[in-house]
Amino acid sequence: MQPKKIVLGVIGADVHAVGNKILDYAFTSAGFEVINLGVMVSQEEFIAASIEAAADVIVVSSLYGHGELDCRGLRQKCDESGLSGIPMIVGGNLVVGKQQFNEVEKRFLDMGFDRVFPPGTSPETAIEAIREILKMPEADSFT
Amino acid sequence: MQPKKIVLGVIGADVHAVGNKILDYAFTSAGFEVINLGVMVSQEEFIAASIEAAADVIVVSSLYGHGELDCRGLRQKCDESGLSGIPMIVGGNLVVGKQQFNEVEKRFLDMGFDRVFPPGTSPETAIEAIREILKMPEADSFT
Amino acid sequence: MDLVNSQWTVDELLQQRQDVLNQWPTGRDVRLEDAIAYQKQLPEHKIFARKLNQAKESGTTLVQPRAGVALIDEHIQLLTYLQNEGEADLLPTTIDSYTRQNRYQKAEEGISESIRTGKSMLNGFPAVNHGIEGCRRIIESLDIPVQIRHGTPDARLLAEISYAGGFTSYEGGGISYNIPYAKNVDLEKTIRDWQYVDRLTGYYEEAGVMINREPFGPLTGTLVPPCISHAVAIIEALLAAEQGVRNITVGYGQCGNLLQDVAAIQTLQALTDEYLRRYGHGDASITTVLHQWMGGFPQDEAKAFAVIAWGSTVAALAHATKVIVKSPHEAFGVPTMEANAQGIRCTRQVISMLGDQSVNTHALKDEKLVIAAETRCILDKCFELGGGDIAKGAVRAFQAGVIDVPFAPSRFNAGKMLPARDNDGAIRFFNPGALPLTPELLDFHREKINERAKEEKRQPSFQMVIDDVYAISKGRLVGRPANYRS
Amino acid sequence: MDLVNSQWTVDELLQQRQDVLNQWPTGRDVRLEDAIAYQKQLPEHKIFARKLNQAKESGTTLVQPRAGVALIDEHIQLLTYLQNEGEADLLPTTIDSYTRQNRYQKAEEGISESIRTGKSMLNGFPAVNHGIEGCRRIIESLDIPVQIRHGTPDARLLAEISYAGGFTSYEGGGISYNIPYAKNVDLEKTIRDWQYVDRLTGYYEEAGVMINREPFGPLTGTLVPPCISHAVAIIEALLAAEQGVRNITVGYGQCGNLLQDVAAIQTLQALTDEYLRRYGHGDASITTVLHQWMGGFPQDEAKAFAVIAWGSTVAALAHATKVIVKSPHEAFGVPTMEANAQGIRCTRQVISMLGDQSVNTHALKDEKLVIAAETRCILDKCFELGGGDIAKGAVRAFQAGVIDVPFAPSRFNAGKMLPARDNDGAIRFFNPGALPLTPELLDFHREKINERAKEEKRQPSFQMVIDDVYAISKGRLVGRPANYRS
Ligand code: B12
Ligand code: B12
Repeated sequence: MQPKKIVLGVIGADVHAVGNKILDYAFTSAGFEVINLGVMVSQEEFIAASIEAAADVIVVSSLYGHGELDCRGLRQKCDESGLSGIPMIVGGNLVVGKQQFNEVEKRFLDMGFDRVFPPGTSPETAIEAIREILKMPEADSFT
Repeated sequence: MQPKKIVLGVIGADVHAVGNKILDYAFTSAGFEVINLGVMVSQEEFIAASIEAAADVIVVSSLYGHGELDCRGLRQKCDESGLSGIPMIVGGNLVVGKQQFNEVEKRFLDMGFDRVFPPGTSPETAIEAIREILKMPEADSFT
Repeated sequence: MDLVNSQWTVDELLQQRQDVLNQWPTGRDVRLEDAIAYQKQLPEHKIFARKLNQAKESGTTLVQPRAGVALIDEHIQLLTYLQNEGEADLLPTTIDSYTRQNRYQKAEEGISESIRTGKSMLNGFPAVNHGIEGCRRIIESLDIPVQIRHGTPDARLLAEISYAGGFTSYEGGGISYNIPYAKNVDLEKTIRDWQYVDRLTGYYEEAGVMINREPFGPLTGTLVPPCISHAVAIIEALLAAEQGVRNITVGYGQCGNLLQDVAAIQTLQALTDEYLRRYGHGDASITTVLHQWMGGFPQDEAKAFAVIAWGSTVAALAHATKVIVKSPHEAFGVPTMEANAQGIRCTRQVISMLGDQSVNTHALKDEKLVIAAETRCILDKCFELGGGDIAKGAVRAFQAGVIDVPFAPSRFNAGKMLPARDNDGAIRFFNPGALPLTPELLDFHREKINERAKEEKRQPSFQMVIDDVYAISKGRLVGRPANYRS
Repeated sequence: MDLVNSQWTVDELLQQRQDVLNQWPTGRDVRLEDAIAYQKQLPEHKIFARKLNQAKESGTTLVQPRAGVALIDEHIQLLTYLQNEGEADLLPTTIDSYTRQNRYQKAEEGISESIRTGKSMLNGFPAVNHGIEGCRRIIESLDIPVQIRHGTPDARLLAEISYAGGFTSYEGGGISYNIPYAKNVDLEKTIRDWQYVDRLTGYYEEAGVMINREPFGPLTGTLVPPCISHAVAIIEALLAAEQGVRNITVGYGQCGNLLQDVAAIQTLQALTDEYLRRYGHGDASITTVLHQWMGGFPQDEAKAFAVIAWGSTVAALAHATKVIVKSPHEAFGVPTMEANAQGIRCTRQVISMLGDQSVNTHALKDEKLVIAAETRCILDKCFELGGGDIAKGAVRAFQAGVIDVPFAPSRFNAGKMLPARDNDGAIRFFNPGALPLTPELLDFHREKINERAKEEKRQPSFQMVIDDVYAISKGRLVGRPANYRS
């Protein structure tokens, strides 16, 4: 069986690289093929890479607080580029400041993300969610 | 002029001695005559000492949290013992836990205290209050 | 009965016992066989001494709060919260002040008032009034060891009920629960009453039940120099060991200077081991506890966290076996369970961040030599005053001011010695009173205080001591004068 | 223009200037004479360098937060609160991420959105968009010095507006604001752009206006070994001094081990002094800054306070000139002003409690020798690579991996070196990449890592590094494996 493909990146003008490097390592160890765009990734780059790789899921990180401004319109652009329906999940420190997470979640779901994760989500949780979304069979837990 | 007389003590089963020793020193340095009953002072001891010394004011401390239980009835007992109207002030950590001070104050004013002070009140403030209550002229600030 | 430091016979213990158990109705329910059987069926993870000994072996520091409220259900709720949300390793049951004074009738009123007003009107848990069944409910509701913490000069009945109730550790001692906690109670009497507690503990021990005992280290919590609290802790350890106690935790209240505090914890362990060995109790297992800053706290919670973290730092770097935790509400009053848990979690973070580190310096060694030399001066004089008997010696030492606790309320304490900080914040003697120190040690202290006076451009005076009392709550360690460096 | 480390002529500066000022409309308001006149009328207590120099002399540590929001009034309110309720000594104005990328149009949208939604949609203050008048309103509303803190690879326009706006200190540098803050920006270009900033600063200096410059010490904030950040800091100090800067604060991000951190701050001061003296800038006034833990924080606020207090402890014991403060909200997002002020007050309490203490140990001396030796290896190699020119040398050093910043996003960084903690929590090299260390130093690091591996009964591996990245936020310093000691 072909490994599932993840397009991974940190959106916008965001340079937080540590979590990105760790997610890359964790996803790869868990058997995924990771196309890691690194930090400072524009919406266009996410889309081009997903088309090129025929990605199964897009994983967006945003740590620096401008997530809301940066993520708007991504779903529409995907739809317009022939990626309609591609699973998209997002996590990190999405908004400025310590806000009620359920409100933040709602705003990002409304923008068209399939799942939204709060600050400090572990790679294990991310992997679990991706498996669920891609309807993959349960695997041995990530170590 | 005779120095004014303060009867000072820590009420109830309370053994907190540090503040008491410092108040004694500060009141004495400020020119008062201090009759210091120390810690673990019963209502009866306060009254007996105040009568014997013809005190001008009674200064009650309570630090350990049982202040409310310990102070009840002191005003009535004073009235019955011929000390009716003697100024009485109280301070320290009067109740159990961090409570709204204005409610605590109200409860102690209702018990018949003339002034009630919150945790951590400085000796300077205590002295000022006593001068005020005894209508003493402004003095050079305590050093 | 003349006070001597020798083990009571079982008969001597049992003779007194009926009177003790009759002090309050709940005492009559205590049956030793039943109590020992109950203790024996406790699972290992609820036994205080075991957890301490494991921690000592692995070099980790356990975290323990203080906590107690008037009513049983609320108390269980509180401790459960501190265990689960607070991540405490060890739990307390702090006893209220009326019980500490054996005023059980007043405690009973406090219980009724608390039920009536719906808030705890007592500053702790009245264990005697709640009796054996109440205590056992607590032990059974929790998953980690629980200790009785109090400040009770005559704690015999409380011990009987606590042990029968399943508590596996008991704080206090004949000196440390008298001098800071009482005004008029005879020292000979309290030492004797604590021989009872220790003999009772020894009795359980002989029956195969490990109960941990902990002399109260910090005394008045206010500028107590290490040698004073060390002398008291070691005397109480000797007295306890003589009665058959085999698990002892000696304690120390943080003074604020890193090196002095680390040196103090390390010498406390070493000197207690040494004196117990010398007097035939080498088989007792000794652990240490550091109490986070026991003096006045800053009111601001962020600043209180700073003080809490600093105490935790010392505990971690000194590798104390456990640390007793303050809360961000300290300056105001008994903390809410949330505030209490915050104190524990802040401490836990420091302990686990720093647990791998140590300090080891020449200055530390010097400080250890000083503390050890001072403590020996005092202890040896105590033995001398007692004609070789430390129980007698302790009583006479307090009379003579050979042991002298600053700011103590007790009239059996001389109160001549005055401490003040030196330029680095270590506590020294401003006035040594009648402490039996060598001329070299006295010189050392005088120099240290003079150095500070010079730095502050003022004469050493009582105002310095007062400034030191307020310093931490005002955000400093050394109480500098208003015009300092300005 | 070839990159060399030599002072630009005024003409060279002025030539570029028009282009810079034309990057955004607010740039056109900058007049140098007017700006200098404005700076000159500022009262002494608003001048950053003065306050730093005073603190250095008296051995105290100043406390400074980070803070910035989208709109002027809210920003003033925030800083006023941090000054009055937070008891800050120095204030920041943290710039938003769009401005840092010179995306002024996006920042403009962020401003509108913030007005519309009534909450700051930007993670900082967009100073360029607000222009000179906006900046001056800030300076005039406050009573203490204010610094621009950012992370802007090309910060020329921002500097022009900030200086004309009355800010008296400016963070950043050609390396430290590129490698951790950018992905594709050429290092030669950023070093040159920061020569502009430094030359501009020097121009003010010559006109009698003291402006403090601060290379950004912590880099990626994640397991950066002291010698790496020291090398960068000293290079940037040399580059700045060459352009006429006279007040420089070199920085370091806390690593977590007490001795390594104290040693790092002390060697940072000594080595910077030494290199500046050696290259003819002995008259520059050098101060130090410690950044409290810059990596991932624990979410629990009580635990965050512990981390904040630990950073403060290091700053105090090392006697850094200032400390940059985190808040209990760190793991979540930009703090509220209340949370920010709590971080400052917690820090203040530690600083003032411990300011009288120092650590001085053999282990500290050893650690200082190691850091100094490593830093010299790197710096000397940089000079060699540049044929004596440190600007050229720096660029080549990054190409060769002679300076290598862990976890950096920039493609101009080799990313071969991997750090990990040793058994005491000090950061060592797990994989030294191409760092030019002596065989002895390499052995030392290998031994330290092996010691840890042995203790943890596992092989050294990248998992160790990952465990270390998460450690503090999970409550430890060393990232021990799950089965450790269990
Ligand atoms: C040191 C200390 C002790 C020492 C006391 C040693 C001794 N014998 O003196 C020891 C360790 C023995 C101790 C024991 C206990 N303590 Co205690 N202790 C403290 C502590 C840390 C400092 C007190 C102190 O010395 N402060 C310094 C002096 C200078 O300040 P002060 O006492 O506040 O007095 C000043 C002012 O309040 C004011 N003032 C005082 N009286 C008056 C009166 C007037 C009219 C005015 C105007 C001003 C005024 O002037 C004084 C001089 O500046 C406080 C907490 C804190 N404040 O940080 C807790 C505290 C007072 N203790 C407390 C408690 C509960 C106890 C115990 C019951 C044990 C326990 N459960 O932990 C026992 C009580 C024993 C008993 N029977 O009394 C609680 C009280 C709780 C409450 N009110 O809700 C406190 C607040 C701690 C807490 N947050 O839980 N304690
Ligand atoms: C290190 C750090 C930096 C370093 C980054 C170095 C680098 N290039 O990587 C430096 C110092 C350069 C930096 C700069 C800035 N930072 Co910063 N930084 C941090 C810090 C302390 C740690 C981040 C980190 O590395 N964590 C460790 C990694 C392993 O965790 P992580 O990043 O959270 O990623 C994990 C999870 O979130 C999750 N995850 C991530 N993405 C996704 C996606 C999905 C779908 C899922 C399921 C999970 C998931 O998995 C990752 C791996 O475990 C955080 C605060 C914190 N968390 O404690 C602030 C923080 C992220 N930074 C912040 C800010 C504002 C900035 C700056 C704007 C400067 C400033 N104002 O202070 C600049 C931004 C520059 C830019 N253009 O991006 C803010 C963001 C505020 C907000 N959202 O409200 C934070 C939260 C600090 C704060 N409280 O103010 N920062």
